[in-house]
Amino acid sequence: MHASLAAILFQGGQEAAGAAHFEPFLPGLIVLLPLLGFVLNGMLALRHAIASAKVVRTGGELDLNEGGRPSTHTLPSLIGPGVMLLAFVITLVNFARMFGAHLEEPVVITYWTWMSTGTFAVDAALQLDQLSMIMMLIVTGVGFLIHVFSVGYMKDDSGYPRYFAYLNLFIFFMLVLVMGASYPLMFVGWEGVGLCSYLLIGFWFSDREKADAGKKAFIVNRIGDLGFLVAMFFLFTTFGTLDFVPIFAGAEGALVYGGGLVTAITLFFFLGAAGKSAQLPLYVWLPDAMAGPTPVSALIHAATMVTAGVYLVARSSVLFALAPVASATVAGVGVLTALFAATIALKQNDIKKVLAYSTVSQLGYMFVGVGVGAYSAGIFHLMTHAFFKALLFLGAGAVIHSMHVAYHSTHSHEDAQDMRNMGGLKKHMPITWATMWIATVAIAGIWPFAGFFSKDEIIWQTAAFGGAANAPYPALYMMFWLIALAAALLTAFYMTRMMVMTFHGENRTGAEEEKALQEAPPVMWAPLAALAVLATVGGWVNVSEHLRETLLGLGPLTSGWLHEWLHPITEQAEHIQEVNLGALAEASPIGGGEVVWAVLSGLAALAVVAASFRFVGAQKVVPASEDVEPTGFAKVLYNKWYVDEFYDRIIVQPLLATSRFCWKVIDAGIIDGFVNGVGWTARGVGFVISMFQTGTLNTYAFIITVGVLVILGVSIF
Amino acid sequence: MTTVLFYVFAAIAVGGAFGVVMSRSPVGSLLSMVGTLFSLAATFVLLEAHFLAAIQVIVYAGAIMVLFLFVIMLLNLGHDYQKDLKGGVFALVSFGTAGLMAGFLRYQLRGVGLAEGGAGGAAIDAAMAEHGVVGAIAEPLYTTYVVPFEMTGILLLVAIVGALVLAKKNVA
Amino acid sequence: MITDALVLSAFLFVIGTFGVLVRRNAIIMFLCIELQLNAVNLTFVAFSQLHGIDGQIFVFFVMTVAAAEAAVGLAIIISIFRHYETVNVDNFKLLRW
Amino acid sequence: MVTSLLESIGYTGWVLHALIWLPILGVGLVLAAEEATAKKVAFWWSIGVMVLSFGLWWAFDPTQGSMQMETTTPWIETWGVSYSLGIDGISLFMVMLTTFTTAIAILGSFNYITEKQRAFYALMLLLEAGVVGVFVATDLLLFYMFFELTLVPMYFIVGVWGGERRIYAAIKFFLYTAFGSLLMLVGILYLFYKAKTMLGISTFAYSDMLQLPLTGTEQLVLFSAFAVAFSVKVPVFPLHTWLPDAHVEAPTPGSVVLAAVLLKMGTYGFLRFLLPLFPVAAQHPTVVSVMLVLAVIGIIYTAWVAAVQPDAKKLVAYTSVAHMGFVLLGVFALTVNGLQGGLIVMISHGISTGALFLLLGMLYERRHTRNIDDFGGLGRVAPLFATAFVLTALASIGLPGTSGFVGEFLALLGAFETHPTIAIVATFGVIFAAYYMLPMVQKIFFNALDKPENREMEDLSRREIVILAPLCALMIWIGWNPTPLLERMEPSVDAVLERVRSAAPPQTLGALVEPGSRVVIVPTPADLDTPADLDVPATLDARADLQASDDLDGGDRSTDSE
Repeated sequence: MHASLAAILFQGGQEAAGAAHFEPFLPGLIVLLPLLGFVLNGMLALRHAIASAKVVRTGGELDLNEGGRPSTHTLPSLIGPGVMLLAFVITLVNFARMFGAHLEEPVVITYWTWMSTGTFAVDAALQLDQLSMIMMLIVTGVGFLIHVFSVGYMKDDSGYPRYFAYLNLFIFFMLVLVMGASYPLMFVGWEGVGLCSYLLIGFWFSDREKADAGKKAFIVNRIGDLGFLVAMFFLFTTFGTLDFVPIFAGAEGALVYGGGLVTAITLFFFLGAAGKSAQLPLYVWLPDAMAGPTPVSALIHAATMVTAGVYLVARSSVLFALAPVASATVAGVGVLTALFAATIALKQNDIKKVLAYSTVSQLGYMFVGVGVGAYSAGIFHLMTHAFFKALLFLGAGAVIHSMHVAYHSTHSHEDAQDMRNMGGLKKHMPITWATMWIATVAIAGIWPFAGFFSKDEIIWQTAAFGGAANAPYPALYMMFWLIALAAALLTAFYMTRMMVMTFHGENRTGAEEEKALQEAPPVMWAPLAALAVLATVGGWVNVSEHLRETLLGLGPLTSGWLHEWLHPITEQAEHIQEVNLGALAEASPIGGGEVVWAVLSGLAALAVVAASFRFVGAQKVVPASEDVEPTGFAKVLYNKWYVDEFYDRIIVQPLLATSRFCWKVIDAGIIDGFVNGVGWTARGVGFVISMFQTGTLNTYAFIITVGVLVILGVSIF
Repeated sequence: MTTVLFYVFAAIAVGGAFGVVMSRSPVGSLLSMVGTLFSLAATFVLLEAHFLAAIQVIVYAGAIMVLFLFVIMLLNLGHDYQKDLKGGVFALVSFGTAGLMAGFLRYQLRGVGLAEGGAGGAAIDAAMAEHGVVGAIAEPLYTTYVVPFEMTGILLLVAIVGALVLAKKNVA
Repeated sequence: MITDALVLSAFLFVIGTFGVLVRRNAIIMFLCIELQLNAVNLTFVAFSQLHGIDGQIFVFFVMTVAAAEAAVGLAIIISIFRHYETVNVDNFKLLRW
Repeated sequence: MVTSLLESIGYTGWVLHALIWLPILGVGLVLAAEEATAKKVAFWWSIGVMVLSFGLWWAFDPTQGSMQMETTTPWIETWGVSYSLGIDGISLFMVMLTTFTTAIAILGSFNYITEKQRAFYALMLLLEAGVVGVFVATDLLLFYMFFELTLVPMYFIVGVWGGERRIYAAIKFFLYTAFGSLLMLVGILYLFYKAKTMLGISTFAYSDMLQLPLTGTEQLVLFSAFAVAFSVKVPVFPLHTWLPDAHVEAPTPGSVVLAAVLLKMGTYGFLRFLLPLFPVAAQHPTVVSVMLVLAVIGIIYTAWVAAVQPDAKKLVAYTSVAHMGFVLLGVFALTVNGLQGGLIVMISHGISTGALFLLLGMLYERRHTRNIDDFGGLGRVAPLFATAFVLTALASIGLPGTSGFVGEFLALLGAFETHPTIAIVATFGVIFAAYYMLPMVQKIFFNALDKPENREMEDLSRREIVILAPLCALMIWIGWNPTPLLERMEPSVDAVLERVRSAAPPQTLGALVEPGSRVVIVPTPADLDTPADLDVPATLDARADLQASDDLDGGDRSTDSE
């Protein structure tokens, strides 16, 4: 059952029923192309690494600029983005076809049997349906843009080919994750992207902290993977299979609404999701992950990988719909994370750290969405977030790039990522400035940008869900709703703060350096522009009727398309909810319908942006070198609530202590002590007995006689 | 008559035996050994093993004991008496052991009144009547026990060779 | 009288044993062994009164063996003496640990 | 094509004999060869044996669960000892793994072994013969003989070519193992007399032993006797302390063979003898729970211990114990998935850990230290080395897409079917795997290249690439397409389980799912007392799902029932 290349290329493999009239177009190639890119770039990377190793061994460093770029640093610029473009195009073709065909059942294309024992079998199969299609579009599309950006951002880095190799490998695994037709295959992608994130966070592995950050990310993710695995085990013992289609088909039959089993399954899945998507309490790795190159942060730690958890929940919507407790947990954790991360973001000075915590916060929103059964809303926010957060990160990348150049020109060792060293960049890099403002208003949730519609829908759904006819815990959901609203305002504030500190006010880079500041090259700002457009119009594809009836709907421009598109995926879950919860509320717990609250939150966000623009602009910001440690509550936020220190005390150190105890005391002490003890005893006894051998004949004679006597005695008595 | 004689010789034998063990000089114990041998020969006669009695005197007393005597003389052992007898505790313990063994043997023989002139005695008488004193032994020795007999010959030969090898000064 | 002979041989044997135990002089230990052999011979002879001539035959063999043994043994003693200038067995401690 | 070729040379008739005797012949050749050329002779000879053994892949009939290519020659008639060989889906891959690893290890020792070369390579080949014998012997005494035979060459390999404390390590290794196997010998003899009295024939044949009607108590006693022997070899938790010492002191090829094959003899023994011969004991709730708990302890505890080892080789040695814990877990899950998973873990561990030891050996040849802190930043001077090492490490911690994942996943899955709680605890091993492996990788290959002696380090030589390439390829191939292996194992595994189950009192069965059927179980009483489970598919096995429901709410009833 090997996958012959032809089978993969020309969409061979047998095809499941339900392919109504949707003809997948080379789906295998979408996955294979990034892999191909990885292989090619990987070879180049090794070639370069070997070449530079020769130089390093002699104590020097390989200089790329002498005698023209080596091919290892020119080819990746073609291969990396090239394969992505191809994959994106093929995805588009498939999308177009699926768009035409009204696909009800997912199309499963099987290539070969991956594992098969007597009782368990899973195929290497891809599943094409509306959900995976959206994800594929995001991954390949945004991925492509970020690849392009990277060409400009990384071109002077000595690890250039290795970088693209990792990036392609990541895309490959990410596609496996979203296209896999079964949980195990999804898990392959799940851990694969974790691996790539590990490799890319530690991309500059010579730096101890960066390597540590990568390690931390991997291990924390593994904690989540534990949940994923256990959930799979439960599913298998329940359904005897791990393929999506049969599980979801049989779910309502085999599982009971609110039953213990389904709750266990979904909670374990959520543990996995929390690990991958950086939710409380496993979010700690994501801020550290900013050690990686900025485009990586944009692609992996904002747009795609970290949203895998949301995808997992949406994919398993049927199961989660059956488990109200688990769903409540998801929503609760999500909303808490949203607030928690937002508070930390208020006081960060590293531009990437701000964005990182903002990402954590936004992921929280997505989980709220899928937690309250608004799966399409969650995916919707995932999509818009991919647009504007990628844009923000790339913009930050552009800023850092030019800051770096500036400091490099004067050999200064100031921190190129610290916003306290920026300020007034607006006039130096206008395009970046403009595009990032678009992203900012989008994420702040200001009409009519993408974030407004997506975030507003989630918040509204929370209220509506809480108010449903027989919702489990109305009060709880009302609280969620209020927190979500509050966190939204915080978002507006810290994002504005970031923009002001970076682009407005006086420049704090330094007189000399300031001359060197300049706009990013086209290869870098082109993606920014593209993403800016998406961040603007991206939200128009999913506007609820209520809004569309009003002016907010922009009349013909917007539509509820995404919701209908995902309907085949979510309908089962929605049906389950309708049966068990009844209709959703029309008005929020404290009155007012969707439109009202949309307007209110939109205005509030606007107000906060305006206010904080004034407020922060008025603040006197001093360069990092002269700045002082904040005090009081600000200090707590500045130090991220001391969570890392807490974990170190409570988990890491005790674990290490236990390990040493096990080694030194139990292993070397008790067990080996016993083993060696046996040896020593044997020796001792032998020594004592050897005493009897005096060497004097008479003693022997005596002993013999005694022996004779004994025998005699025995024979007599 | 025989009984009396037996007890007399038995007494001599035991006395000699004590002499062997106790006498301080090797020569002394050797001589008392010879005495024991003679008296044993006598008891053999009383137990109508005349040929053996003769052999006992000739071979044992005559040959082997003389060999011992030669060795003692050759090695000129006359003087280191004092440390010859093991003293103190060991001697006591050994005595105890020996006594215990005696007790055991005595216990073995408790109440055995063995019939005089049993089947064996009759057979021996018959054999002597038929073949004469020596023939009585020679007949089975050269028929039934011929193989062991020859082997003893070989044994003796080996013994001689061995003794020579061991005893001769090794000319390096 | 047979019983008495057996008792006598038992006595002689025990005395021989005692001698082997308490004497240090190799030659005299040897003698004591001969004594034990003779005790055994006496037993054989006595039993031959019950079971026929074979007992005496065995005595014959025992004597031969005794002779051979004496020859070899004494030779050994001589060579030992050459080496140690003594026949006191307490000095032969090569077997000690 | 290959099949017909093999048939034309009557392959199946003689291959098993050849696999045992060719290496022994090779011993002679190596001893006859020049000191300088000995290694080449040994290498090419072992390659030949390897190629020969790979024919099994085609010659083996995947549809058949029982012994294949069986041959029997009376050896000591009076005791009924026979020289009888056979192979089935369980031993097939062990044999191939053995020949493969031996060849690799011999090639890997070219630079490491500098003195007494002839003796060394002779011992390696002798070891190969012994291990292959263990895996193909179908006569208990013959098996025991080979089992002990492997001890001798290993003892000398460690004791002569080892590190500073080699004598201590060698003796420890020898005594530990001998102690265990003597108990097994007693058990074997008891079986022999049992056979003599009950079947009236004096025999040591495995097939005859299967006929023995043993009482429960007898089975328990014999089980423990055998179990100790195999547990030492595996090694199972409290009996494992010989392994780190042996590994650390052994020369690289020694460690490779030790990890890749010798440990497998233990788990193989569990599969081949303990389960089929003493089925009742093997699934006695207490026995099962004890073995599973020991397995879990092995997984977690050794992972912890490994994590704090300063000596890289010792670290990897401890990880072996953890991996074998997964095997044990799978075996005593007594489910198809568990057993097959266990087998895959055995293979994958053989490949990945063998590769790790080879890599560490290459490091040692270059830097003459195994202390993790002496390295750092090697990724910059030895990129190929780093790539190979990272890939191997990932395979070893079971990253999906590598061989490690398939095995651990199936083993855990199988264990979960019968003992959910234990399986969940064992799953933590996945986390701790990352906890011990990644820091080592980082400290050796990442971080700053601050030590001058590291700066001069050479990258992989061509020979070393030749050694590592096939291993890496296998890791990935098995990771993506284990089915060819699984389908060859399955019939034999089913046969074992069938035997275990047929001897089982029903209440101890647990949620064993019938092979080949997708069983749907509806756990949790909450579900059971609702109409929802009326439409459970007909394949539902009532016993199974009751069992599972017990398992689900708190602890496995299957282990504390009775």
